[in-house]
Amino acid sequence: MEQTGELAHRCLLLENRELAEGWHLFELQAEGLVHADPGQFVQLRIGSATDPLLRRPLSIHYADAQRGRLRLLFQIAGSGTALAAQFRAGEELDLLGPFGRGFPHLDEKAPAIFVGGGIGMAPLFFAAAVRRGAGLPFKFLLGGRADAQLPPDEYFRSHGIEAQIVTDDGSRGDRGSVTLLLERSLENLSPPYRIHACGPMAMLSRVVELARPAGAAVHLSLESRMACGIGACLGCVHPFYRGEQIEYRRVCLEGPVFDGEEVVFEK
Amino acid sequence: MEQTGELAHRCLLLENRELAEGWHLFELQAEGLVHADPGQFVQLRIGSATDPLLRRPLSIHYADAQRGRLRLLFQIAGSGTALAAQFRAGEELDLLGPFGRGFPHLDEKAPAIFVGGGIGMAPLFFAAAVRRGAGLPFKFLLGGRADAQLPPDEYFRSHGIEAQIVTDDGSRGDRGSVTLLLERSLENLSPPYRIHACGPMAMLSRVVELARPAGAAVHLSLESRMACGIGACLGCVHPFYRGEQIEYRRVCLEGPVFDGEEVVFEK
Amino acid sequence: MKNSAPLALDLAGIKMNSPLVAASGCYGYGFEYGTWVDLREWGAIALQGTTLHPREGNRPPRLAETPSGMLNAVGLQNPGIKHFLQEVRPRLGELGCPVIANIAGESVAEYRELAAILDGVDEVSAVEINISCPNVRLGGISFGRDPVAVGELVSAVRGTYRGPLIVKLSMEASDLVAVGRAAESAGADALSLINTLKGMVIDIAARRPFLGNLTGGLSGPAIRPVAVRAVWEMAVAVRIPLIGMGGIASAEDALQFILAGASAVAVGTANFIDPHIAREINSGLRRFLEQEGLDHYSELIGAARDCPESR
Amino acid sequence: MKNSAPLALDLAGIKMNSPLVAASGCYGYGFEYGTWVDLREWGAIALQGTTLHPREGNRPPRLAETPSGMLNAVGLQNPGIKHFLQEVRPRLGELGCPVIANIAGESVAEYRELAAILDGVDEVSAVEINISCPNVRLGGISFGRDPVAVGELVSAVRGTYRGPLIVKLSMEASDLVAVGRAAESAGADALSLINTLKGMVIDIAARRPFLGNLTGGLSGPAIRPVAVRAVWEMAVAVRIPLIGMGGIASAEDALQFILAGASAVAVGTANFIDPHIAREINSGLRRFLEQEGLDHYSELIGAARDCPESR
Ligand SMILES: Cc1cc2nc3c(=O)[nH]c(=O)nc-3n(C[C@H](O)[C@H](O)[C@H](O)COP(=O)(O)OP(=O)(O)OC[C@H]3O[C@@H](n4cnc5c(N)ncnc54)[C@H](O)[C@@H]3O)c2cc1C
Ligand SMILES: Cc1cc2nc3c(=O)[nH]c(=O)nc-3n(C[C@H](O)[C@H](O)[C@H](O)COP(=O)(O)OP(=O)(O)OC[C@H]3O[C@@H](n4cnc5c(N)ncnc54)[C@H](O)[C@@H]3O)c2cc1C
Ligand SMILES: Cc1cc2nc3c(=O)[nH]c(=O)nc-3n(C[C@H](O)[C@H](O)[C@H](O)COP(=O)(O)O)c2cc1C
Ligand SMILES: Cc1cc2nc3c(=O)[nH]c(=O)nc-3n(C[C@H](O)[C@H](O)[C@H](O)COP(=O)(O)O)c2cc1C
Ligand code: FES
Ligand code: FES
Repeated sequence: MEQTGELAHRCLLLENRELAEGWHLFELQAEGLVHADPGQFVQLRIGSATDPLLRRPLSIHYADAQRGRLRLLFQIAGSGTALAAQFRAGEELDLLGPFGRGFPHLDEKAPAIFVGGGIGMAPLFFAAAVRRGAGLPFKFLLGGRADAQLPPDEYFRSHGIEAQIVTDDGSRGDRGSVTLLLERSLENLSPPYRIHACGPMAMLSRVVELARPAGAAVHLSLESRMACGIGACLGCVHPFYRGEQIEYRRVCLEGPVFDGEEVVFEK
Repeated sequence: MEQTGELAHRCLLLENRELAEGWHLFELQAEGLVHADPGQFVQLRIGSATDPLLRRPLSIHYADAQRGRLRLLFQIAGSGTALAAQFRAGEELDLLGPFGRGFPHLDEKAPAIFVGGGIGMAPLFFAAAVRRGAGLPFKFLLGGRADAQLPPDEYFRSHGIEAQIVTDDGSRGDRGSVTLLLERSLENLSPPYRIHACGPMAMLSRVVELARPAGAAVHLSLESRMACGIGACLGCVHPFYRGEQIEYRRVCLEGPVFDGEEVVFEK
Repeated sequence: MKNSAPLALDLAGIKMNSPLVAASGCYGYGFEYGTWVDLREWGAIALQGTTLHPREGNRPPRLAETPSGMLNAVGLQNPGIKHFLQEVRPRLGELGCPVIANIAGESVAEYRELAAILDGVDEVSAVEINISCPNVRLGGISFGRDPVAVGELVSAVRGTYRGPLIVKLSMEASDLVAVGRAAESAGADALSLINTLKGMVIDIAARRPFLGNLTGGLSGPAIRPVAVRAVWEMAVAVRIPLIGMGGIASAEDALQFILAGASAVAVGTANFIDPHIAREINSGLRRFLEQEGLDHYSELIGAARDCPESR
Repeated sequence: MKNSAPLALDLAGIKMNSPLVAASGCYGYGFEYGTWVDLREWGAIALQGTTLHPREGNRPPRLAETPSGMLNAVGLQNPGIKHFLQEVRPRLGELGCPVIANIAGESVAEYRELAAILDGVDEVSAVEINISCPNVRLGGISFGRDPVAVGELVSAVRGTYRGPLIVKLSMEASDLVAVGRAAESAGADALSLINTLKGMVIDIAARRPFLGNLTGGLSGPAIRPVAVRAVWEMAVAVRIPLIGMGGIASAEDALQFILAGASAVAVGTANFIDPHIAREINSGLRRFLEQEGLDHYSELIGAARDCPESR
């Protein structure tokens, strides 16, 4: 989408639901944000005082343009998200966005494979829903710690997403990691296809390795500490290969979605 | 009361009612605090983050020892009280106390005159209710800006307090200041009696002046910025006459109620 | 300094519509925010720091949140002055408000060279020399600490740059007021203060400093009381105007600095929380002037010094 | 320093059950909080500052809240050493934990006299000399700034006081590390850091500084990153143990200072928010040791320095 129009949005919180253990789903009235692309994010303000000071970046989890509704899905990771989890329906939230560049090529015919690690599924869900809406083929692979720490199957199904799920303890789906699922999927699939992934760095690194022999394009949504979210503070950079060289790029502006082959993984 | 037992109290907020424009009445379940004396105060924590950092001192407005209930009444004065006004029934509030020394001689037979300026009535209400409960005589004089900026008459009556009220604009009672009411009351009364006052410094100063010719004892509840509330930081001091000398005393520990003759008023 | 508009000023030759400056390093080259907000609310924009050669900056993580503040350790990542002249300069006209170039060198010679290059650049209304960046190790010499060194540096730059010259001070100075006086004597037209305070956060789980650079610069509301005090002390020590900054996030905050003696104020970290902060502060300042029945904000500069105790 | 209990230590001769110290000026004489809380949670209590002669302190207001911090300008209000010996000393035994006397003088001679008096006082386990109070004008001499002056002061006190001698440093120092080294060379047994940062709040409605004393000392979580950095820098520069402080309000905060190199930590402002903070932090520290499978917290002192970048 074009970056025009309003940046600041005050959005009514319609519902705050605990979708899984420690995962909160916000349903917002947010006309100004519903035309965002999958993979873009917003910056949520937590409270009106100066602690916590910075906004928190959250991916757009789902947008219903017709009803002007936006969803955010987040996991309690620290003090900021713990405070956000206490927001109640009827409150107005203060959002900036949409920021960043989302997943590319979502309108392509070639199948898309979405690979999510835990809460990393948040932006992928939106991307999958868009492909589903356009009648384009995709797979949705998701790994989690345990059954209770993932949204119920019904949540995916009600959006026409058939999620293949594995858990560390085998309490839902097979026991194992989502990259095992990916390995299996790739065996049954021949190129061209595209992989879109979001999750912990170790998982993302493995996804890139698995895709390489097949020559599949991989796009990864990265996380980083952010201040401005807009490209101005140079705080959120991550290292990337540029030919032989390594350069820092801003996760907020050049990303958060990047070509997996260019991402530098080692510390 | 003796300062033993618990200092820290987590109290369920049963109700947050806007009793007058910008005045909030908290009804709390607070067994540990209901034996406090009128004039004592608590320190309320606002939020769990570090801004606002300090607690806010609030007088005990009313205690119902039988039902274990405590009331605080406060006016929105700045950012801390504005945030406190947003607390909702069902939340647990974090209080310390009770702190300080309250109004003396509340059990005496001689009539007591309570003189409140605006929100200064908060602790006086409790003192009056105690005398009322003991069947001891008192007058309750209150000045405010306008009708809407004072609790409704009914609020006083339901506690057996017949409040004489004046307002700056005459929208309730006569037009004028509460010290005018006091002047009139003193004309009709002969010593001994005791005056207990709380409100703006200019008003308190006038109360002391008016009482002096009559030789009436005056006790004033002072305000001050506080950090510890417990006597340890020496932050809340106010100057007092000690014979010819002036010395600083801690409002939180030696007060907040002081002999009016000893309070230094000039800047 | 006065002008018909209540917030307009001429700051050492920079014609500003408002005393608000976008603080260096917090506003990129202006374009990043310009996509979204009306930049004409700013009296001037201080661009991110520029060095002679490109710098890749410090390794991430570069940011850490702290109570009412944040640490940054960007390390002056920038494409260098050559790129600046070729790619940034031609677009500066779009911004619609005066531009202050912020420069940092690794030696007096580098500062001089940078200033000499900018002397010919019309798009730049003033040069701010950063003698204080706490996140870069400049071969051991820390210019900002010593009044004599600062005097020499400013003299050198003054010799090559004819426009308004602003010196941005470091709280690391052994004696802040002495450094400010030295800068003034050496020809500075204005002083900016304060830069970030050097700070650190330890990641207790990893048992190591959180930032890639180990230490970072503390900014935001947490440092405001220190910054107001610095402005207060400097205002009696020098005659050149001060640009006060450090934790400003509202008109009330800006007024604290102005009353303490700042002629202009800069906003850094607060942009990250509210990108429309300049508009907010300007209208808050105008409201305050109206309430107080004042024609121009300059009547407030240093007015807190009129209290009896401060004489 | 190690002991069978996981949090016990011998800090330069002070036998402490926990590395937690109640910071001077924030805990009165201990009795104020002692009415309410179990003081044995403290490793030691640093008493409020004592001077030779009684001091009435600064005029109010003495406190101002700032973002995640507070300013205080108490101005060393205290009844003087004579009263201390007569009224306070006999009661110190009640506290149930080691007591550190914090002293401030207006001259080297006054510091010496105070130290000499305390040399005979068994109830006091150590003396902490405050060379750094930002709220008192001591006849122009600011001891805390200059390493040479600090060296002389500490030598003088060392000559009269035989117990553990702690020097509390000021961030106003021209060069903090140099001051710490000077104190060590002159015979200090430990260093306390940091004291408050000098700050100011302007009351914009009154158009004057808010505090009666104009400026005050900034404490609380706002200054924590600055304090952690100061400990980090000092820990490599001296061999004597450090008592780290500045904004500590949780076990995690305390661990930051310990990992940076502090042997003990002090808690000031956080007591005002949570009077049971010592209990909270002690149990948080014990929990952390268990989680990490450590026997004694001293294994963590300075452990953040083991990361590759800091070598
Ligand atoms: C583009 C982007 C999109 C994201 N989308 C989602 C999402 O849809 N759902 C979700 O649950 N999480 C998402 N995150 C992560 C989320 O922003 C962090 O979990 C959150 O900021 C943590 O804040 P906290 O105060 O709870 O934790 P803290 O106590 O601050 O820290 C806990 C952890 O969160 C990380 N973190 C803290 N602050 C930031 C910050 N400003 N930016 C990035 N990481 C930070 C830290 O690395 C730390 O390990 C996204 C992050 C980015 C960059
Ligand atoms: C013993 C005592 C009992 C009190 N009882 C009541 C009461 O029952 N009802 C009521 O409405 N108010 C009461 N107050 C006043 C109340 O504490 C202040 O209005 C409140 O702290 C303001 O906080 P704020 O954040 O809203 O305002 P701020 O924005 O902090 O400041 C607004 C004004 O409040 C004053 N103030 C701010 N912080 C403090 C502080 N820590 N201590 C004292 N004053 C402060 C300032 O002087 C300022 O003028 C009492 C004060 C004291 C000392
Ligand atoms: C991310 C970031 C980067 C900065 N980079 C620079 C810089 O390049 N040059 C400079 O002079 N100051 C730099 N600063 C300091 C700011 O200009 C400002 O002095 C400081 O942040 C205090 O203001 P604030 O609290 O409003 O942010 C930077 C600050 C931040 C937060
Ligand atoms: C109200 C107050 C009074 C203080 N008085 C003293 C003092 O008398 N002597 C001293 O050495 N430090 C004094 N300090 C500084 C503290 O001991 C401590 O160094 C500082 O507050 C930082 O710690 P904190 O952030 O935990 O409060 C005082 C601090 C406060 C808040
Ligand atoms: S968060 Fe500021 S540049 Fe990305
Ligand atoms: S508030 Fe600390 S002594 Fe009164």
